[in-house]
Amino acid sequence: MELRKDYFADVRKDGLHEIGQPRPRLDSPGHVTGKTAYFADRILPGMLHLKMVRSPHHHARIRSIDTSEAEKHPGVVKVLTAKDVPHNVYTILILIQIGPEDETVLADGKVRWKGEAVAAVLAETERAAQEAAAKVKVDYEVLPAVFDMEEALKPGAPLVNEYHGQNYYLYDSGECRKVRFGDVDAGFAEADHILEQTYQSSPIEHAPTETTGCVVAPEGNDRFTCYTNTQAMFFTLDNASIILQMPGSKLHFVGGTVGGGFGGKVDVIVEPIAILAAKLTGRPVSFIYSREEEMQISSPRAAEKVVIKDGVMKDGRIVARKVTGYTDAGAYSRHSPYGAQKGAAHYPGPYTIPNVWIDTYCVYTNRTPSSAMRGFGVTIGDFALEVQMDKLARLIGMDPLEFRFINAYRDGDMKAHRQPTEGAALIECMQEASRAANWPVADKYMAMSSYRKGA
Amino acid sequence: MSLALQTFSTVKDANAALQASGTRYLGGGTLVVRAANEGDVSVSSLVRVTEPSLSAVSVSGGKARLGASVTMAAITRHPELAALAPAARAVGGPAIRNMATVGGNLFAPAPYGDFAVALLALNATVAVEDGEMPVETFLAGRDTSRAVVTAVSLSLPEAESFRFLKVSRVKPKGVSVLSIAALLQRTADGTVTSARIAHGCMADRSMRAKAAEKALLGCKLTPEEIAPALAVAGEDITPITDPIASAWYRAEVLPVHLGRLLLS
Amino acid sequence: MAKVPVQFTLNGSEKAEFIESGTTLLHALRDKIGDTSPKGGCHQGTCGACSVIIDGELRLSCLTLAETCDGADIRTTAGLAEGGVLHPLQRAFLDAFATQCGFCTPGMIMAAKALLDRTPNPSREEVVEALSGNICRCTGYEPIIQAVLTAARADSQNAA
Amino acid sequence: MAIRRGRGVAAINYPTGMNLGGDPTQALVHSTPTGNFMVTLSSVDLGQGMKQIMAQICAETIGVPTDRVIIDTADTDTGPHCMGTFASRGTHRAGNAVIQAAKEARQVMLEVAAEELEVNASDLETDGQGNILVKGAPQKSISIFDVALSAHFKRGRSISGRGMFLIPRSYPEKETGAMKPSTCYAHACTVAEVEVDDETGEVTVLSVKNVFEIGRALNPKMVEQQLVGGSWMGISHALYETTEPYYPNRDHGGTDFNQYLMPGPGDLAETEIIVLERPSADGPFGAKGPGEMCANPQIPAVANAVFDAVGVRIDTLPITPERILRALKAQAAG
Repeated sequence: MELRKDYFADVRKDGLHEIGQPRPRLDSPGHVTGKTAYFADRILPGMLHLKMVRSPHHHARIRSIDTSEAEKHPGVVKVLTAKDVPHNVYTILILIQIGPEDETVLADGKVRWKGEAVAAVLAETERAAQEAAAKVKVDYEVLPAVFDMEEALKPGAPLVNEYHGQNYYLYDSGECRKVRFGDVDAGFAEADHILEQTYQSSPIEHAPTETTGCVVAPEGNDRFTCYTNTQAMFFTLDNASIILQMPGSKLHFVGGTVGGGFGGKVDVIVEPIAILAAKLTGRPVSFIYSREEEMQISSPRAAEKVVIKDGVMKDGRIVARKVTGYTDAGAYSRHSPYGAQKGAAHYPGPYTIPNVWIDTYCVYTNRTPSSAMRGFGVTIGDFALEVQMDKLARLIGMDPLEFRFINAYRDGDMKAHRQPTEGAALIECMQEASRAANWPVADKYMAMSSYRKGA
Repeated sequence: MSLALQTFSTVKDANAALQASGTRYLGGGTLVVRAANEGDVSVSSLVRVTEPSLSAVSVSGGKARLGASVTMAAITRHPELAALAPAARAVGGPAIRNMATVGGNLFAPAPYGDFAVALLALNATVAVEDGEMPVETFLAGRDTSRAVVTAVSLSLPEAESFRFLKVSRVKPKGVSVLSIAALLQRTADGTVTSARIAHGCMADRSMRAKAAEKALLGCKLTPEEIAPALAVAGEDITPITDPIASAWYRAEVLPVHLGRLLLS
Repeated sequence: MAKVPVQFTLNGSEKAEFIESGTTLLHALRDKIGDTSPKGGCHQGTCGACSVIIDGELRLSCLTLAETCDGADIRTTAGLAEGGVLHPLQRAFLDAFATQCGFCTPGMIMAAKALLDRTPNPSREEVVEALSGNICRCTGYEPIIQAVLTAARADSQNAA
Repeated sequence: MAIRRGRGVAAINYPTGMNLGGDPTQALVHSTPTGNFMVTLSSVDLGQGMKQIMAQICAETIGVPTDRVIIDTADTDTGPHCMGTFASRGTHRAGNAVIQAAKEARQVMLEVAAEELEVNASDLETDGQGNILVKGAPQKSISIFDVALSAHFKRGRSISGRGMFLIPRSYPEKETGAMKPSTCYAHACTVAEVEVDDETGEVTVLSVKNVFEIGRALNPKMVEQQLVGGSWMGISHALYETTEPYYPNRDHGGTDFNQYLMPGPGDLAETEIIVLERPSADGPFGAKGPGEMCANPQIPAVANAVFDAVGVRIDTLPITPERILRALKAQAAG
């Protein structure tokens, strides 16, 4: 790595004692000796193992659940279903007033995606829990399912989630989050060229080497200690408190040492049910996702579809940009309404464009609920924007890097969401990339600066 | 019921125990222990055999006998099995190769089973307690096979007559997009006089490319002369579709990779 | 459930346990013996976090039944430092900033040790091959490869 | 057969912290009797090195070496609230909270030292080695060790501080979308060079040259770790990763690391990392959040490089050999 201190030298301060120093990591000695304690290294005497019975169907009504055979299975201590969960219908962003509650801890009357949790089996060994899980009898009436966002938004599509009432998240601004800046139609009318393109992605997995999980111990004083790899301690504790209808003072969460997160461990999925199980059995409980669960059950990054329509002048200026973004939330909200909204705030990218129109939708389908992942709301948008930039440059016969300089935002430029740009550094990054990659651009671009006098 | 391991000193006793329902043979563990870990509760009992012959390698007169418990790593390290080393090295990473066995690979479903692709091209023989059969016959019937495989025997190829290729997305250890093994006898001027070619991932288990084998006879290994063989390389294939690649992709690139292997 | 006795040497000390038949070595080490340095990242044999060295060979403890290790010599990352002094591989991982979340690290170090035990001066390709069964999601592998190459060089200098 | 080479560029920015703010983090700092400093948090270290960075931030602010700082996180019985580790917020939000708490503790420490040295607290400075000196008269000094002992056992002062950092929540205006999503943005530009096999669609990423502007590299080696790993993940995202390879069809989702594809140690691109620092106005020592954005620019850069190499656009992620081969066949068919 090369630290280029010559850029922004006027605003950088050196001479600090600890900041800017390559100090060794205080946690690494534990890592290399195998002594670092992750949640699953808390192996407690008498610990029960929790295995989920999961829906084999994408969308189905549950006519009945029969747990009697499973409960009789040797080694089984308890089988939990929806009726055991005090506040079974929840949504995690309710803590920041983003509703409605739309997801069940354990399915109640219906499943909306293949893999949804239906019943939780608690047994002395993992093997006994697996065997008993196979004996839980669920009578399903399979319902039509929808997997494609465009299909889901069509009239007459199967309704994925009754708590929403339609297959998209209803923002205060309506069916999508909107940004309106300038006059996009006038911009298109004025443009020398118009290019409309569609970009898509499929879901991807965080794939941390440590799977999601927790170990819960009843403490005997009516409190429960939850050793967890959540990325958000109180967010998880407070949601667990709501789901369990248990004062937060009864809950003690211990974590902070996580085997990789990447956004995959901010959903409150394993902790509430494991605490409930510990409460109802009086025993320590371990609920750790299998690798298969981590890959296919834990929330992925959402699939997205992004339609970009640009108006560009022959001289390289983008004069209008219209973006319609679709985020495939799967069957439940989790963090997706937030992510789609973050996309609206991010477009039209780090470029100054006078006329902008943005709509971002959060769409429900019968898929694994998606949620946060590294770059949430932005990563796929950046893929779409930057491929579009390449296409626009080639369309007008301009070097792709020079084309970006022409449109790059600088200090003081007004963004589409009506905040003036501060602290811009895109131009300097491109100048350095030009040098490092031996990709020359005209001198006038190398002489540019993100600074503007008076800004 | 929990999982239980039974250890026997003879194949005969193990075969008897394997008749019980829910019982599976434990080789290197890479298939069956994984299945148990993943919640396959149909397996309740594992059987293993400690008979030393199962782990023995013998080479004489150009023939090799590989005990069924011989690992991929043992093959890669054996000085007289150099011809088989590329195929053995194609299996898993180092830890898996220290565990995965010759016998187990015969049961590995596509996209696994790269070593079996080599064995098929080499026309190996599979031994069980009461007899031997060609690997092709064994593979066809493996789903109902309940007898312990004891060994695999084969004629070791001349180095220049045997070629093996595994194509994977992830390097150096990814699982197969496809694998190809080819045993070609050629005259001094390079004309192919016999050809045995096996594919992996072109069905649920490794299979012969009989049309391509036939089309290669009498050819020299030039782009022009192998073209007819490449054109029929995909005959009778039903490639698997999995997260690595679709059947369409596998079928499309099979002749490309076969061509590269033949011209290499 | 039937319990069976199993005895082996773990990092040089004798261990004897009664375990349930069919228990993996990973569970035996972690749950019974208390060596939690091998990690359960997949229990499928696809991540390498549980790698240990058994009788000199790198193996996956998640796919190895403990009963099959009777009499074996088992080595884990927990036993690598001697007398509080880090093994050259551990030192190199620290110095190269080759750990982030650390979950893959014990398995990586075992895979690297298995390589260096047989090939004290490996090429980069040999290091890449040796680590190929171990997944790291944080580092992009390069710092780990560099750490192993550095450890090999340090070791050969010490030997010289 | 032809191996065709191409290169592509992408430039991006990325917001630091939760979109629209409203995401608080607290920190508490106190001294032990011998002048070691305990930082109490509920923030989570995912492996990115949050604990180490908070230690360095506290050490710099108090004026002690980093090894005099202890991090106690994340225990909800002791640590005050943190919204969580996500949205590139850890360093920025928790770092600011730690600075605030450490400043308050430092002020008490200087007041006690002033009493011991019989000077004004405003005339004191720290040397970063564990000593407090009188400005302009460095021979007149006291160790932080002695100051802490004095505070505890003589003067009855708690050398401690509280920190809370909150960007007030912004609510988007319904019709125009006027809002304040973030207070500081990191930047990046990546040039990727690839080879594409035009008979199989296989892509090899030869090199990526990444320039990242991250405000301030608080620990350059740790920044490098994260940027190198992120660059790898970006390439992985571009070419390999999917839980649903045939999306929107739900079949054939991978369930293990053999089926869920990521570049192996034999697939690594030559990776160059260049860091620029334009300190942000509200970042701890100017730092922005580099954790997420470092994995973004490689994706479009690789996509553009593939086009440059073989002239087909793959606008659907991941850019698999199959998608490229299908596009090449369509191109050949005219």
